[in-house]
Amino acid sequence: MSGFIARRLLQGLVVLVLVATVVFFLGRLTGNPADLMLPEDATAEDRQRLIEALGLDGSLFKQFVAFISSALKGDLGTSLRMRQPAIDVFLSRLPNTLAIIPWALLLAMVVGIPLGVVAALHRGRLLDRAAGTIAVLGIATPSFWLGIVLIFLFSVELGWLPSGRMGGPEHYVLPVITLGAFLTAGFMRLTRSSMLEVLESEYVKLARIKGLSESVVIWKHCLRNALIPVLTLWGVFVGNLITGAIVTETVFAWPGVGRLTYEAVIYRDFPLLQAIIILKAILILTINLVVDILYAYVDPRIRVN
Amino acid sequence: MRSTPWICILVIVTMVFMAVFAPLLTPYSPIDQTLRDKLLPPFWLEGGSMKYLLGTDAFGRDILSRLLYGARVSLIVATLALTAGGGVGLVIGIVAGYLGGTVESILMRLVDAAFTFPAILFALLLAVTMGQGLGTLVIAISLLLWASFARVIRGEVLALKQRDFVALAKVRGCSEPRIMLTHILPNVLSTFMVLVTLNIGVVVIAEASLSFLGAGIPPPTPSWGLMVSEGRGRIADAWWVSLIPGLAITALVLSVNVFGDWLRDRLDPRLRQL
Amino acid sequence: MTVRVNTNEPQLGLPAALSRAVAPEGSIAPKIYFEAVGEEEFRKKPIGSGPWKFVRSVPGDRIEFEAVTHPHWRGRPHFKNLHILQIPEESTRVAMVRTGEAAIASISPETVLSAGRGGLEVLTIPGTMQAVFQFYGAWRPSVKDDPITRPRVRQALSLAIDREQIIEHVMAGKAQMPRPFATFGFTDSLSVDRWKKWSDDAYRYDPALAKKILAEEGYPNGFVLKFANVALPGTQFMISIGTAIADMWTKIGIKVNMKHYEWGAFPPMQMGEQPNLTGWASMFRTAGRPDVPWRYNAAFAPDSTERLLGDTGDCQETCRKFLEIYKAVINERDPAKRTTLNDSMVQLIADQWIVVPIIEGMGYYAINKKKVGEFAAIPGRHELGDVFERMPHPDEKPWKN
Amino acid sequence: MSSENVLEIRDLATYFFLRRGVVKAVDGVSLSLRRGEILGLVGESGCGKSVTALSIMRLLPRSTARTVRGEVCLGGENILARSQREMREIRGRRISMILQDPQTSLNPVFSVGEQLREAIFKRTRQRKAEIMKEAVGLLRRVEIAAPDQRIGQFPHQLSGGMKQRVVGAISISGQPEVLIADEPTTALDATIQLQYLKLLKRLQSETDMAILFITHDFGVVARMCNRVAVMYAGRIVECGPVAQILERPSHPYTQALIASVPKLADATGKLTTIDGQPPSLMNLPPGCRFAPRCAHADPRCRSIYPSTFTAGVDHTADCWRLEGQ
Repeated sequence: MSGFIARRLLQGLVVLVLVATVVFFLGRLTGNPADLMLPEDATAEDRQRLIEALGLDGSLFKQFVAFISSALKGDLGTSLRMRQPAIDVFLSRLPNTLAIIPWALLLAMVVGIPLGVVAALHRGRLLDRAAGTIAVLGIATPSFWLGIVLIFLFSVELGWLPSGRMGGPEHYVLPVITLGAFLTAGFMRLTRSSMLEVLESEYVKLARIKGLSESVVIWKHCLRNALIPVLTLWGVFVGNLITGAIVTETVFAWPGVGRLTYEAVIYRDFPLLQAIIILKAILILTINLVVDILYAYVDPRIRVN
Repeated sequence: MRSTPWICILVIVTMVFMAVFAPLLTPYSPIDQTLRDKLLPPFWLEGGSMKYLLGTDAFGRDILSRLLYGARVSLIVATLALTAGGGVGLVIGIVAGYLGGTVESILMRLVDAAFTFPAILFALLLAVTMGQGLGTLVIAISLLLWASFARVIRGEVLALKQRDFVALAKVRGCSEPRIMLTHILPNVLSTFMVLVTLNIGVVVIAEASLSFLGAGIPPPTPSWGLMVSEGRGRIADAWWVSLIPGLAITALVLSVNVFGDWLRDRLDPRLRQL
Repeated sequence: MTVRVNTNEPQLGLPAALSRAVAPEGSIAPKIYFEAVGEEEFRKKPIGSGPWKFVRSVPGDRIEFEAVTHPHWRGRPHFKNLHILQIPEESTRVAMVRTGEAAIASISPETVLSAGRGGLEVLTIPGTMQAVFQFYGAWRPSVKDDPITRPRVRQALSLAIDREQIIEHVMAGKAQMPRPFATFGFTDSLSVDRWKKWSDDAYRYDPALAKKILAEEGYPNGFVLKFANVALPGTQFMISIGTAIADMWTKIGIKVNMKHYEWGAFPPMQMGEQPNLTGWASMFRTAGRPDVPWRYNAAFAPDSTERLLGDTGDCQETCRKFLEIYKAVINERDPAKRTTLNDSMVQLIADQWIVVPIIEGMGYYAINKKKVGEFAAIPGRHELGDVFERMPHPDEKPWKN
Repeated sequence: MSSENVLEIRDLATYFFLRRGVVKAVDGVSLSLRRGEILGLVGESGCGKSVTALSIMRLLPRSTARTVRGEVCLGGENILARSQREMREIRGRRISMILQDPQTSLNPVFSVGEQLREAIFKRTRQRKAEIMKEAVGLLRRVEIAAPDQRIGQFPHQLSGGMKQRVVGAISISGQPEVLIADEPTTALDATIQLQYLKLLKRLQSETDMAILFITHDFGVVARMCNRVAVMYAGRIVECGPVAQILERPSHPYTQALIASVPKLADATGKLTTIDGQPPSLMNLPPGCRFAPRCAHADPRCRSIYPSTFTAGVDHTADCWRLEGQ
């Protein structure tokens, strides 16, 4: 088990280097990154100063080494707009994002998975169709549109919930729904399809032969197996969740890293954007690691030996 | 077993038809503006007229025409991205899952890398540096897809590998490529189907989100996502501008999904036994 | 208390600068405090001279201010606390005003309509900006055969634009016919009325004439026009204007090849040889400001960022003429003479059709009447500070200018 | 002597209702399983053996399969009339089953111990410690070495034979009166097969439970069973004591089947096979279902299904050729 985690961690590092490389070369792809790192009103002198400061006059390889080494030192450049170290800006916003993501995941699990199971059990019947339709609506609605419609209905028309910004529990409802909708639908669909497979399996027959009650057969024997493909995909979804936060946080004026990304793009804050990508990579890697461990816990074929 | 979902097939066919024959079907050019006629409601609402069946947007452009051309753009994006992304994912998933060993770990690290490099961000970065456009969009979305395909398919293959028939084939001395092709591939197709259907949604939505973030198909070219995004501020006063393309998206994704499920039932060997 | 500013040569821009028309120069900061805490700290805890005191900033969410307790020459604010919320998505912004989560929000003209229908008061501040289209590097040899290098062709492009339409439909009626580049009703030392008359005629809609000119210039079937559509921060509607004029140009037979840019991507393109902009028409904007030369210098001086007439290496006739007038005007102290010089400078540029105003835009605010009373803002001044200090409580009488 | 019958099946019929039509997988099967005997149920694959078994357990997919007529009497009471809830009480305790494929019949995500525990707990409601003691005991009974270690392991760590033993242990954990073994050894290799058969026989003699032993292999039948029932296309065509049937099978199908078993005796090892295919269960011939492949078939065979005739002591067969013998 510990070996498994260690391996994962190592792989994580490899991935990070990859991401950093991509970012680095993307920065070069657009010409001299100095132009991306200077504010609009910068003078030629400023430009020259920056080029020297970043060693941009050196060879590409030299530049890359410099980039990586400073990144390892935790220096990911300075945000143009906020005039602070990008990493500090990111970290100051991160908690706000981490404050909604788990809720979105939770929503997806407590709604999506049971719904999937129920749908599988009523396969082809009304309940299945209904659940399926809800799921597709969840998939087929652009989150920004969903968010705005939710605001329009529940804040403006009904006046039940606040339209945006971070705050008390009531502030979480709409953003979490908006962010979790897609995930919920995905979980539901996937649970359903893998549940259908499992329901036909021999070991479920054996469980019934033992005379176990249906609830034990389904929620213990079937679900545990049905969750395996769901978990593989969960790792997939986490990435989407992080990027999904870009839209959600922008719509709901949520002061998290998602919105920070949006701002970095709109204001062309390249150093910040560059840092955000690398830091988000780290974030997702960490979450995936957790998922992997969970995965191993659910599926002994990976845990043992 | 469920019956053939004719309605969904009809919807899909219609949309493809719309996309292909848009130039012949549309009453107006999708980008010509008639500012005087801006924000006219669909014909069935008061103020609406037969002149613009589905009303007009903020530039007085005919929504019906934009919808038809939009179908084109959206479907092109979906097709390209799914063929590119999905195909690559399928192959990599099978190869990695079946061969295992170093090949697998290398490929899977690439997959992880793809995940940890949020495709939307990539798209934004590209759009800002290279300028937004169809190419950028397709590249970005494919990058979003292939990894998830590869990962899920691999998961399936890992399970399949344990099955006797694979071992049997090995015993019979089938070559590895042959086994992958004749034994593994058919068995992951159902999963692939589910992924494709699930991801048609993802593509169309990703396209929409990117439009929202200003990195989609550049205006005035109509794409459904862009149309929804452009009309988002008018839900209160001119809901049709964004709701109509929104419904189009939903209808398409819904149909394709139902169709995909049906296909799945058909393709799944286990379900064919009885 | 009076602040005396001594300059060792005429500083034309100074009054404007001190009027905060140009943001940073205008703010008067406490020397001692600044030197004591240093720039870093000052940025965190700024102290200014305005009627609002900075309290704290919550990054990505809001900045909190507090009204000064002493009487302020600009008038003491009616509200004790001012929280400026940062809401990126406009529909959300408007929703928050409707729900009362916010009292007032800056909006774009696209939203003016729905805000009105949503039962919100819409406050407009005239003369805050000019949306223009301009031609980078039209003087460069590399493009000397390009149609857009001919002033008359550029004029034709202007004649093809139905500004009334844009004002009515894109700007929801909340905009005005423009005056010459960077001039407004409130511009200092300029024959304001004369230019009003001039522009009303010059900026008319006359597609027939436009076609005629194109034909005379040798483009009866139009030509391919590369057009960079971009919106400067806070004026997203410029994209819509750009889309609209592109369509109008198509209607006189020009094949418009439009490319969209995020604002961030634009400034770098102005640097160096401007290869990506030379030979292009591009959207641009100028803010409402009381003096002409300062802005003209930024656009036309050979050492400026935009360098629309020529650069230090290659400054041709018009370019040189501009420099002449500019030098003269900044050294001219006699108001009457300065006006004449300014007029000639405006004339020079206007005749070039190198920067063509499309509309004179306004600042727009959606207001929740239950939260804020009626008030008027200073023409041309739409920065938050100028607006907010004038906000009365709903029950109070409107603010008098 | 039906009092002796622990399990009595009368005219059992189970159909699958599909879009393509009705599949009469089991169509009028009557069988009786006596206390303490091993009754073999032989037939080609697809003849309805497993479906019969699952109909008895009532574990067929409810969406497609339905038992349309007949009775399954366990100790005199018809369990087809029981509710699913009551069925759960019956399953595992009074009647249990070993599935074909050990590879898939154990749940991959639970330890052997856990899967045994469930079964035992269901019956005894004991405390964990005792259950585990009993579980180890069961593993010992099915001759698994070092049961204390095995208990904590997961299916993927066990060999096929061992898995099947575990399945066996689970099935007998409830001390059922009737055990249905559905080709329990087909997935195992020869040497293991033998051990497993021995094991089953031993368990049976220890507990004197009745075993319905489903197989396609007459060799195995000969080794295991007291009596044998031959099934063809959804019906029992012949039934009787193993020795007798092996000696003089009276149904042409049985004869063909026996002929196709490789005799260890004859060195030439020439195998006779049955030509033709079994009929489609969707449209069965009106008369004898074997008629199309039968050498002796006459018009009557093709038109009317033969009634059951006595072919000897406790030995019956459905074939017109026995009429009036």
